[in-house]
Formats: sequence, C-alpha cells, structure tokens
Amino acid sequence: MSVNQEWTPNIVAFCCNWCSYAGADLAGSGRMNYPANVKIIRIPCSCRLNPLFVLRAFQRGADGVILCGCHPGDCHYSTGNYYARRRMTMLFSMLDYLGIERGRTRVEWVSAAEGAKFAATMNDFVKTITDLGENKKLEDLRCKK
Amino acid sequence: MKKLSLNALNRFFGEIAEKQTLIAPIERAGQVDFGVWSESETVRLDVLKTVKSAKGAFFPQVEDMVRFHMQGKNIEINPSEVMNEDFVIFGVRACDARSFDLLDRVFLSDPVDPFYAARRAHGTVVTLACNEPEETCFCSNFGIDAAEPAGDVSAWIVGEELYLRANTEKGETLIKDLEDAAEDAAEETKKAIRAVTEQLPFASLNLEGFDGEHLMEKFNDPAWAELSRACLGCGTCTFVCPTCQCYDVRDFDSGNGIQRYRCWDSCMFSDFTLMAHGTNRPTQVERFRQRFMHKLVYFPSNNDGLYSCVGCGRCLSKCPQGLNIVKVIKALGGDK
Amino acid sequence: MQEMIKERVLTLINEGAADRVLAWETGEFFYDRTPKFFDKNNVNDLKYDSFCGANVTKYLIAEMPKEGKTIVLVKPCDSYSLNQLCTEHRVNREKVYALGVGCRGKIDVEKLRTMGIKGITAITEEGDTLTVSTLYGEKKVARKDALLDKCLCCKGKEHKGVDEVIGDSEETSVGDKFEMVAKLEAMTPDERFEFWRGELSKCIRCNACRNVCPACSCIKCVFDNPKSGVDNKAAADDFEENMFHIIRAYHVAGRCTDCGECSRVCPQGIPLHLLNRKMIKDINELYGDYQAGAEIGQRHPLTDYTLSDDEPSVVHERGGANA
Amino acid sequence: MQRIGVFVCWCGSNIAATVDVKAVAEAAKHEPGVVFSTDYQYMCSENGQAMIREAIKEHRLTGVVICSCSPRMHEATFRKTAVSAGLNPYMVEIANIREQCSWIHKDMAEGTEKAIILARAAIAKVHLNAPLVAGTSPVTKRALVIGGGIAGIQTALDIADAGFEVDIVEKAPTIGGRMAQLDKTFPTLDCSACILTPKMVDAAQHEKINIISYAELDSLSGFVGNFTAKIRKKARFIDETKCTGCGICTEKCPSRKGLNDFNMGLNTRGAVYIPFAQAIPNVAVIDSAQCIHFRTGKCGLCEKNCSAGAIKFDQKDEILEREYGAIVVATGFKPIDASAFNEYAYSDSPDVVTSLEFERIMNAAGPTKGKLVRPSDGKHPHEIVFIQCVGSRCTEDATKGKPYCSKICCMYTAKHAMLVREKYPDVKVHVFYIDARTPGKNFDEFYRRAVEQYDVDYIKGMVGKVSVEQDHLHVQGSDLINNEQIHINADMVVLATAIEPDPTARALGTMLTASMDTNDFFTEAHPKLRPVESPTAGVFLSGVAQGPKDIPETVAQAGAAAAKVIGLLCKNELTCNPCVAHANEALCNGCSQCERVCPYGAITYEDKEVRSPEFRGIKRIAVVNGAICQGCGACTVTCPSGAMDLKGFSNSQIMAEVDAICR
Repeated sequence: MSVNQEWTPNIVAFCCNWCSYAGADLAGSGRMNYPANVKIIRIPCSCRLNPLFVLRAFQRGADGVILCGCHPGDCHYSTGNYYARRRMTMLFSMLDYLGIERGRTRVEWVSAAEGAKFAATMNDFVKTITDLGENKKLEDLRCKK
Repeated sequence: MKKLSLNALNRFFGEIAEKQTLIAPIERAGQVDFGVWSESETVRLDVLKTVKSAKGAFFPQVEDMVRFHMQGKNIEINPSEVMNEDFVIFGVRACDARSFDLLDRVFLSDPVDPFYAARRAHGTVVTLACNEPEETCFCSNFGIDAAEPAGDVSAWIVGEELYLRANTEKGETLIKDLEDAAEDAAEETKKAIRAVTEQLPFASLNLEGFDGEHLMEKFNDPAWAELSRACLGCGTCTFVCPTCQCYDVRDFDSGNGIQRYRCWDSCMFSDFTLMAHGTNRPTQVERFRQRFMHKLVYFPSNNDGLYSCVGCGRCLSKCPQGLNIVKVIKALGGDK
Repeated sequence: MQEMIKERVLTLINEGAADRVLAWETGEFFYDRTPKFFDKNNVNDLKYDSFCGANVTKYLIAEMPKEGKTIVLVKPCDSYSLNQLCTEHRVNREKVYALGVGCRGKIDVEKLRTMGIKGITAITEEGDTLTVSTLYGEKKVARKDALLDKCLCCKGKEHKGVDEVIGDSEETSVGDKFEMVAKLEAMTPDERFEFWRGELSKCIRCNACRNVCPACSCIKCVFDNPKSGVDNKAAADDFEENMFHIIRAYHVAGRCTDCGECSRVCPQGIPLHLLNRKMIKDINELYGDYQAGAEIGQRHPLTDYTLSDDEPSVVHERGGANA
Repeated sequence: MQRIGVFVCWCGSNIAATVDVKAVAEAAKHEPGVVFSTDYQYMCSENGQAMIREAIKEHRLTGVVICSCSPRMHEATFRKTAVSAGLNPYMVEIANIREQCSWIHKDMAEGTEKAIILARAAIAKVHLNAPLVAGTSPVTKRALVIGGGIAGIQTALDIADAGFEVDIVEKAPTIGGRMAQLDKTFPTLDCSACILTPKMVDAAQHEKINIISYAELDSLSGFVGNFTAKIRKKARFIDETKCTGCGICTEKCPSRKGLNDFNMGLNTRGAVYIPFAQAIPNVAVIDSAQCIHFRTGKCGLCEKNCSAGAIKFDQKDEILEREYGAIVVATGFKPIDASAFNEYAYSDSPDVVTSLEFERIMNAAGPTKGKLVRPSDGKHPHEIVFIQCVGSRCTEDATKGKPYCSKICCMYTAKHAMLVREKYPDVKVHVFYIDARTPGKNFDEFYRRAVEQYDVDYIKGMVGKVSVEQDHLHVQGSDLINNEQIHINADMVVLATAIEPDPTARALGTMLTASMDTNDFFTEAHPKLRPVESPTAGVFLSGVAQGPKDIPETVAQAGAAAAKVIGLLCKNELTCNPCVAHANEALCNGCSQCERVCPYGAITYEDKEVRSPEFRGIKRIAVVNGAICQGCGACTVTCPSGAMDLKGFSNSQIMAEVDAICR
C-alpha cells in the first residue's frame, strides 16, 4: 500500500468540528507542512470520541491516535472537552497499565486560530510514533494480512 | 508395559518434541491447562484437572475456516488448511479420554468435520490414571474407570516411576524405545484408585429416567425454573466441559476482507443460535434446560444410551454459583 | 447468626414488610452456595455462613417487575453494589428491604485446592484455624490464608444504607488494597505487558466476570451486539483478549464498587479486580477519593469534571520510575 | 447497498498541483458501492454543481462524496446541490483533500495516496449514512422573566415593546429588586429611585407585561419554545384587586417587631406592610409568622380598618400554570453574610455595617431619613473606615468568602466616600483597599474625584482587626505603600461585602436544567460568543445571575437577553438540528448516566413497553428531545450499552472511517 515499502507510521487524528478541525484547516491554508500519514476524522466534539474508536484504530493498524479538541473552557458545547479530558486520562492510564507505550496516545487542545500549533503538534506526534516504531502490543494480525 | 523414571520424563518429552508438537498440562500464571510443551514450561502431572479440558487439542476454542480477501470489488477465497502435522497430547485423564469418543460421534459422523478429523488423525493421546480422585469426580457413573484410562497410550504413576502401556499402533510407535516393565506393575495403584473412587460422594448417582422415553417428562419438569434461577448465563460450565461441542461460525471484517472462523459457543449464552426473529430460548430457564437435556436425554437417545457427560467434575468446581449437572441429576433423576 | 437471620426474615414476612428473601442455599457440596429466593415456607433452608461469598444483589434486577418487596441479605461489601444498582435505576430501593448481615470474611475453596488440598469433604472453623477433612486425611489451614482475595482488602465492615444489620463483623483486611496495583505501576511497561499477557491469555471468554458483575447490568452487552462493532464470542487473538478486558474495565470505571466478584468467579484465576482497582486508584488520585455505591444518587467521576482537572498527559508525566 | 458517486475537485491548481485528481477518481471507482466517479476543475462552480445534479439523476445515486476543500467551506453548498437533485442533504460527505492534503503535502505521490485514503473514508462513511430530516416544533409566543429587579424589568420591557407577552415572576411582594434599595448610583450620583421607579411603572402599565409578585417558580417542564411552568403565587392575605395601597392597615397594625427587610433589618415594620412607598404592585402583604391574628386568632385590626375590604385571612397559595416559549433568569444577588468575618466585629457592634446597610442609612427614605448617624447611639460619626473586598477575591477560605471579584464594590465605596464627604465635610473617611478596580466609562475619573477632590484617604492594604472599644471602633490595618501599621479610632466601619447569587438560584438551575458554575452563577452557553444564553436552549440570562455586574452592564445584558428572546419568539416554529442523539430502546438500560453529562438537559426518561429478544416488558428508557439536543455526543460515550448514538456521526460511521483510514 505504501509508496515505498519502508515502514511509516499510520496516525489517526480525531478533531472536534469547532476548534481543532478548523485549526487543521488553518494549518492547511497557511501551507504548514506535516506528514501525510496523519489522517483526520471529524467529530462534533472531543466528547464524541469513544475509547472504542481508539482501540479500533489500533486494531486496524494505527500506530498512534491523537485527539484534538477546543481548549478547556472554549468547548462549543460548554463541557464536552471536560468529559473528554477525564475519559482520555482514564483510557490512557489503562493502556499504560497494560504496558502499551504511553506515547501512542495523546490529547492536544488546538483552537481554530492555532493552525501553527496543529502542524507543530502533528509533526511532533509523528516523530514520537516513528521513534516508538510499529504498534505491536495492540495490533490485530488479521487486519494486516 | 514400558516404564520410565519420573526424573527422566523431561528427557522423554524433549525427544517427543523434537519430532512433533507435544501438548501437556503446564502451569501458566498459576493455572494448569494443556499447552505446548517446551523445556522452560512446568508440567503439572499432580494436578488432576486442567481448567479447560483436553478437547481443545482436537477442537480448539478458535479455528480459522476460510478467508475472503477483498481487492476493490474482487473477492478471493482462501480456505484454511487443516492440521497436517503429528502431535502428542500427554496426561489426559480417563474422563477427558472418554470425551474424545463422544466428540468423535459428533464430528466424525456424516458430514465429517475436516478440521476435527485431521487433528484426530494426527494426534496421539497419552492418558494418565488418577492417583488422587477429587470429591468432585463422578466418572464411574458413566462406566469410566479412572484407574484404566483409554487413549493410544495409558500411563500410571507408581512411586517414582511412570508405567506406560500402548493400546494402539500409534501408541506403540511413541513408546517403543522405552524400557520394558512387568505387565502388572500398576495393579496396586489401580486398586487404590478404585478404592477411593468407590467412596466418592457421587460414586453412584441414580440416572434412571434420563433417556429418550422420558424426554417430554423431563422437558416439562417444573423443577427447571427454580434450578436455573441462579444461573448467571455465563459459559464457564460449557467452556470447561470436555464434551460440549457447540460452536458458532463468525465473520471478522478485517477491512481487507473477511476472516471466517469458528469458536466455542455456549447454549447458556443469551445470543446462542440467535436468529433474525430472535431466539427460541428466550430466558435462562430454557437455556439451562437445553444444556442438561442435551447431555442427559437428547444425546443418549441418539447415541445408544451414551450420556454426554464424563463426570470430570469441572463444572462442579468452577460454576460461580454452585450449579452443576449433579444437582440437576439429583433434582430430576431417579432419586427425585 | 444464621438462625437470627431466619427468625428476623420470617418476622418481616409475617408482618407483611416483605414477601420473599434473596439469600443463599447450600449446593451439592457443603461449601457450595447458590443464590436463592425463599418464601416463608422454605426459609428454613436459608444458609448464611463462611461460604456465602457470592454477591446476590444483581439478582434483584430481575425481581423488579414483580409485585411485593424483597428482603436481600447483604454483606458490607454487597451493600455498595445495592446502592450503585439503585443509583443506576436498575433496582428500585423501595421494593427492597436491605438486611445487612455480619461478615468475618468468606472462605475460598479454590484457594485450598491451589494449596494442593484434594478431595475436600468437610471444613470446621475454630477461631482462626480451619480444619480441612479430605479423602486423603486432615489438614489445618490458617483461616486468613483461605479467605477470598476480596476479603483480604475489604472496604470495611460498615453496611452502607441498609435497613438494619444483624450479626457482628470482623475486620479481615490485611493491607493496602492498592498494593498490587502500585507494584504493577512500578514495573516497566514491558514487564506490565508481559504480566497482563500472561494473565489475559488464560481468558476463555466464559463471560462469568461480566455476568456476575453488578455494574455490568446492560440488557444487551456491546460484546453480544453484532451492531456494536466490537462484538465477539471468543478472543480470536491477543488483541481481542486485551480489548474485552479494557472495555469491560472502562465501562465499569467510576461505577465499580470493587466487590471483587469478577476475580472470585474467574475459572482461570485472572486477577481482574486489578484492572478495576487501577481505575479506582486513578480516580482517587486524580479526582479525589470516590467510593462507588457509598450512597444512592452519587454522580460518578466520569460523568463529572472540574475546570482544573489534570490533562491526559498526566499519564505520561506521572512516576518517572515506571516510565 | 448505496449507489455512490464520487466527485473529485481540482480546485484549479489548489488540489490538482499536488494530488493526481484523476488517479483519485479512478481509485474511488473500485471501491464497493461506487457507481460513478469523476473529476472537475471547480466542483463548487455552477457547472460543477450541475454535473453533480445530473449524475445523481442519471446514476440514481443514493450517496455523494465530494473530494474537495474543507466541509467548513462548501458542505452547505453541496448539500443544497444534492437537495436540488432530489437527494437528502445528509447523504453528502466531504473528503477534505485541500486543507488537509494538497495544501500541506508537496510530494504528488504522497498527496495522491492520502487523498485516496481520505476519499475511501468518506465513501465508507456515506455507506452508513441515512437520510436525516430536520424536525420542527412550534413556539409559544410568551416569555417568562424570573426576577423583577432592574435586569428582569429591562428584559421584560424590551420584549414587551417588541410585541410579545411577558410575565415577570418576583419572589418579593414588589418588583424593584436590589436597585430599589440603593441611594445614589455611580458614576453619575443620580438617585437610584428616580431612574428605577419610572421603569417599574412602565412595566406595571405595559399592556404586554404581567407582573406576578410574591410568587416563585414551582416546576418547569418542556423545552425551547414549549415550556410549561407552574408558578406558586404565595398567599399575601390581601385581595390584590381590592387593595388600594392606602397604607392604613400598615399604620394600624399593633405587631411592630418585624425586621424591615427592605431597610436591611435596620428598623422594624408591622406584620402587614408595603415594602416601600413606590412598591409595585402597591399592595400590602401580611407576614403570617408575625401577625397576631395568625398566631392567636385574635386582633384583626387591619381587617376592621380596611375600607376596601381587601384583607383575606383565608387566602391560600395559588398555582398558576402557564406556557412559555422562552425563559429569562434574572434572579440577581444578595450580599454575603458578613457575620463570618469576626475580625471586623460585624456581629459585635451595630456600628459595623455592610455597604447595603450603609446605602439604606444614607437614603432619604431609609431608617434614618437619610441622616448619617451611628446605629448604636444615633450620634453623628466623625471618622468612618471603609473596608474593601470583604469576602471577595478570597481564595484561602472558601467557607468564608468567594474566590471572584464582586466587581461593583470599588465603585460604590468611592460613591459612599464621596457622598459622606459631600454632605458632611467634617467626617474623615478612610478606605482600605487591595486594588482599586475602575474599568468602566467615567469610572476612573469618578474614583480620582473621590481621592483628589473629596480628599478621601485611600490606604492600600487590608484591615487586620476591628475591635470594639468604649465609644469607638479600633481599626488596625496595614499600609502596604508606606509599609506601616495603621491604627484608626473610627465611629463607623463599612464593609464592602461580596455579592453572591440569590440563594434561590441553585434550585432554579436544577429546575431549568441550566448549568451553573461552582459559585452558583448561571453558566453562559459560550463565555465570549453567547454570553446571555444558557447552554439550555430557550433559557436566557440577565443581570447578576450570570456574574457580578453593575447597573449599566446589567441593563445592557438585559437588553441583549431580550433581543435573543425576541429572535426566538419571532419564529413560528423551530427547525431542529437533525444530527442529534437517539437512544435505541432495545439497548437502553435507563441508567441515567447520559442525562448527567448532557449539557442541555435534552434527555429525560420514561417507562415504556419494549419487546426485544433480550427484554420484554416495561422498562425505563432514555428519550432525547431533538429540539434541545445540540449533537455534541457526550451521552453516546457515557452509554455503556451503546444504546445512545448520534445521527450523522454514528458509532458505525466513525468506525468505518477509522477502518478505511487504517486499511
């Protein structure tokens, strides 16, 4: 599938519609480069991110999953990111407890004005995941056949 | 009869494992189950009952059947290969050994299950007599002699020696290089085992009435409702049972295609044989009844009176809420 | 205590305060206890002793559509489950008479078996010692060594929100309930991974942990629902083994009262409570001490927030030693 | 199976320069369900849209994927295109291959590969899309304003002027609120009553405004546009229709020991009273706890003396049931209880007063008829100390004070100081302050006048202790600028106590399912962009109920809230967002977790008969009101059984996208 056969990480970024997706758009209009292995899925709010989706991404072959939402206090729905914050903290902690590399999951608050932050975050996250290497601990080999 | 010092057992295992896969009761994370032997594993012949029965060697919990590979709008069909290598399963107890006969009746009768048949053909079963039967054992009710287990090879631990007797050609081949021993070397041990077996609390259960003739009577017995009330609907009894043989065929969508596999299923589950209209066993009463009716009535009425229970007692010790087949036999059987 | 309980139950039923009682009966072995509903005609068969480890509160859910009131015998730990079930509207507290029963810890027969004791035919209790009669002779065991793991780090012997209490309790906790969690946290991620792979690979997906769990009261579990996208009946590979247990622990996070039933019923002896307890420990540390089921109507920490909660990166930053 | 059409836009060279659009269209063609795929220079152009419309018709498309710029740019455009070709607008998905692909990647191969993956994700999602239809709900064209202070009055007047009916529910016997108690207002020093009472009269006389005084909201049900309120009109034991407000009863009443709330308890009133001369309605009220008739069954002097026959001892509370389209919360504030501050001797000496008490002392209609005297002995004070921030910005002891700035204290203290110096130039005035905060039009000028023109002694620092000594109060404080301890023998001490939301606010918030912050101020829907709306649709915020404010800000916000209400009531029906949450009855456990995380109170529960393979019978299930739900999805994740799902962003749709991306 890849252009070259060398391993490159596959990264899923969930972005809330109001802040981070707009931030990603701004990064685009500003022509701020970040690696192509980041693919964005638009969700209405960071609180829409079900931990199942994170696991699903790993199962299907993602090497890293990142959630971007409005900064705390700026949620379009007032409180969504506060719930997301607790949920993701608990999920990440659980994954860590099972020995899954901590770096594979991340939450970053990116506002609609922070195109540069979005690009920088993605560059940094891709680097982290590249350093961590392929996701082995939470992979489902059936999806790689 | 052949013999082998228990001290030399690991060497013997090593020799087997050089040529074929060896499966034995090994301890992992505090539990003993049949698993692939290697030098680093701890074999536990002192443990009478593995958590799961030995049936997994022939009927694994999960088995791939076919893969549908998708490329755009094209589908490629790749059936899974059946077992094509010999293996040995060591340390099977008399009850589990009998369960293979019962499974054979299901999987080897027409239409023959190719996956099971291949594993059976390639497997050599080494059984081991039960030196210390437990209070949960009741195999004698089903004509099983814990002192005389079946299999390709039967084995007895006597003191520090292991005595082995080949019952089949496959067995013969496996142990032919071992030291010869007197044919009656294990007789004392057998006697001791039988003496304990006779004293077991459920040594003689009254199975009267569990047959095809009394099918409707048993089916309609009002006792089922109360018996099943505490049942959690989990699959513990089913999954530790050596004779339960139900499976579900499932499709896993991997994104690139479909992996079709089968896996153990339990009639205790609410979604067992779920159909488009729902289920024909809507409550736990029907599900609970199904499991025991199958073992004690339906199976024997179709299989020359052979019960689909071997008295291993796993369900007795593992049911989280103290429900089990003995309780059912007592509540519905001749002692009722 | 058993006789006092029977007497009180009978009085309550005769007075019309309740119609039935949910308790335990003896099974095929002297140590088997099966949850059972009794009425005044068979209440004499009610059993309450050192083998009544099972938490029966979840059985109340099925009773709710029925007329009348049910007495439920609750040990101190069970009382939390009852409250949590009421909080979640799975049990209507008005249809329940919660009769607290004293507890000095419950005996785990499996533990005796793992000690190598076979053919158990009787157990007599004298103070802190158990005499175990077997087909192969008699063994003496310290009572605390034979207690269920859940009793060894008990939440305390106070019944929460019950209608009355019969009988005395004795403290059975022997240490910090988070000790093992902390030990795991102190391992390297690879060690932790190995530990959990070792444990979870034993899982046979019998669903006993789920089906016994008072917090897992879903009418249809996501794992049984083909439309959920995560349904599976058997762990087809390591991923699914992990996933089942991650999702289960996550679904009960904030709602798990740490009743310990999951570990008690696991036929493979997987210490499942360590997953739940990790969530509890995190909640306590990050969002303030919280005990699910301490009272009815609590808002659990994952349906709550404060403006100044830690960021999820706290997981990355915490504890340099276990990085 | 959907019949999907894929349309790849070049966006001139914006996309085509780094993405091989033809390759994307070709790759899409091989995806399951795709029956048509093409590319075009500008999909959003009229020609491009015409091409989409034609393809929908020609290929009987059931779903459309546009690979183009961000959905934030043209999603609405393409949805309209779909509608004009007879397709449901929610059967359109956008793959963002410009902002999130062509613009950030330089390598053609890389960009093309990613664009194909993004297209696949959109195709996977659209497979699971279902037509969504926006529901509508009618709007009751009447507003309820809770609270009859300046905030409520102004909101009501503005709404009523636009032609809508408004009910003001006021818990006190009269409207007017806190502003009616004030003497002068900063920064103009005009008399509070002079500017407030005409507005009260306007409200009373407005044909569209109905004042329900001495009443409280009992319960509320419904949702935006369709609220049903039960209002408890408390028995005042006076027939409002008969009472003329002559006041004879209040003079004749022999029970004189009731504390006069309006004067902050500085003097007493009869058991039957009219709070103040300009009260609206100008109708007496009987305090039944104080009234001799209610306590002993005797007396009845008021009844005997009332020529209008308005006394009704047997009056009962009355419940009014009314329907409303919008609700405005204008519940205002009260000063915090100063007795927690022992260090200022508030409980020990009558000469230590709060600012609001001081306000009444200075008021010509107040207990001293506006004469500045010491409450203890009625003597003229010579030295007064004002202490700022009593309970405001108090972060160390949450039980005592409030963490926030009460915002108005700096200015009213400057006002008090100035008024004292103006009327009584012989009185020395000291003000202890932490910071003098004066950000408002003409505020700093006002404060500087107090310092420079009126020679008020502003001391930067806090008072450590006020102790009661024989005939004076000993004030010990610190001067942080000169770094010295200061001792003042004062005749009076005035505490600028913090303000807090009215105690009824919390219960009201629960009733309205309107969220509140930890200080019990109502939360706005967005702190910057929606400051006068509660997150609960149809509930609006006016005045201090939302946060500390002065009068001009309150009036401005009251007007803003009114504008929002008018905007709502103007509509005949509301179109709902169809991307809302929905509970699957068969799966729902009724556990109430979703309700707890819903920021809008959109979820209620009902007992319903359900027949599914797993359950037959009556069970408690969650019901989402599509008119209230905003589609955030918080509930969907909280739901353990997966019963709650979000239309347009369903679990299966998001997972399909994940799968397609990771494939």
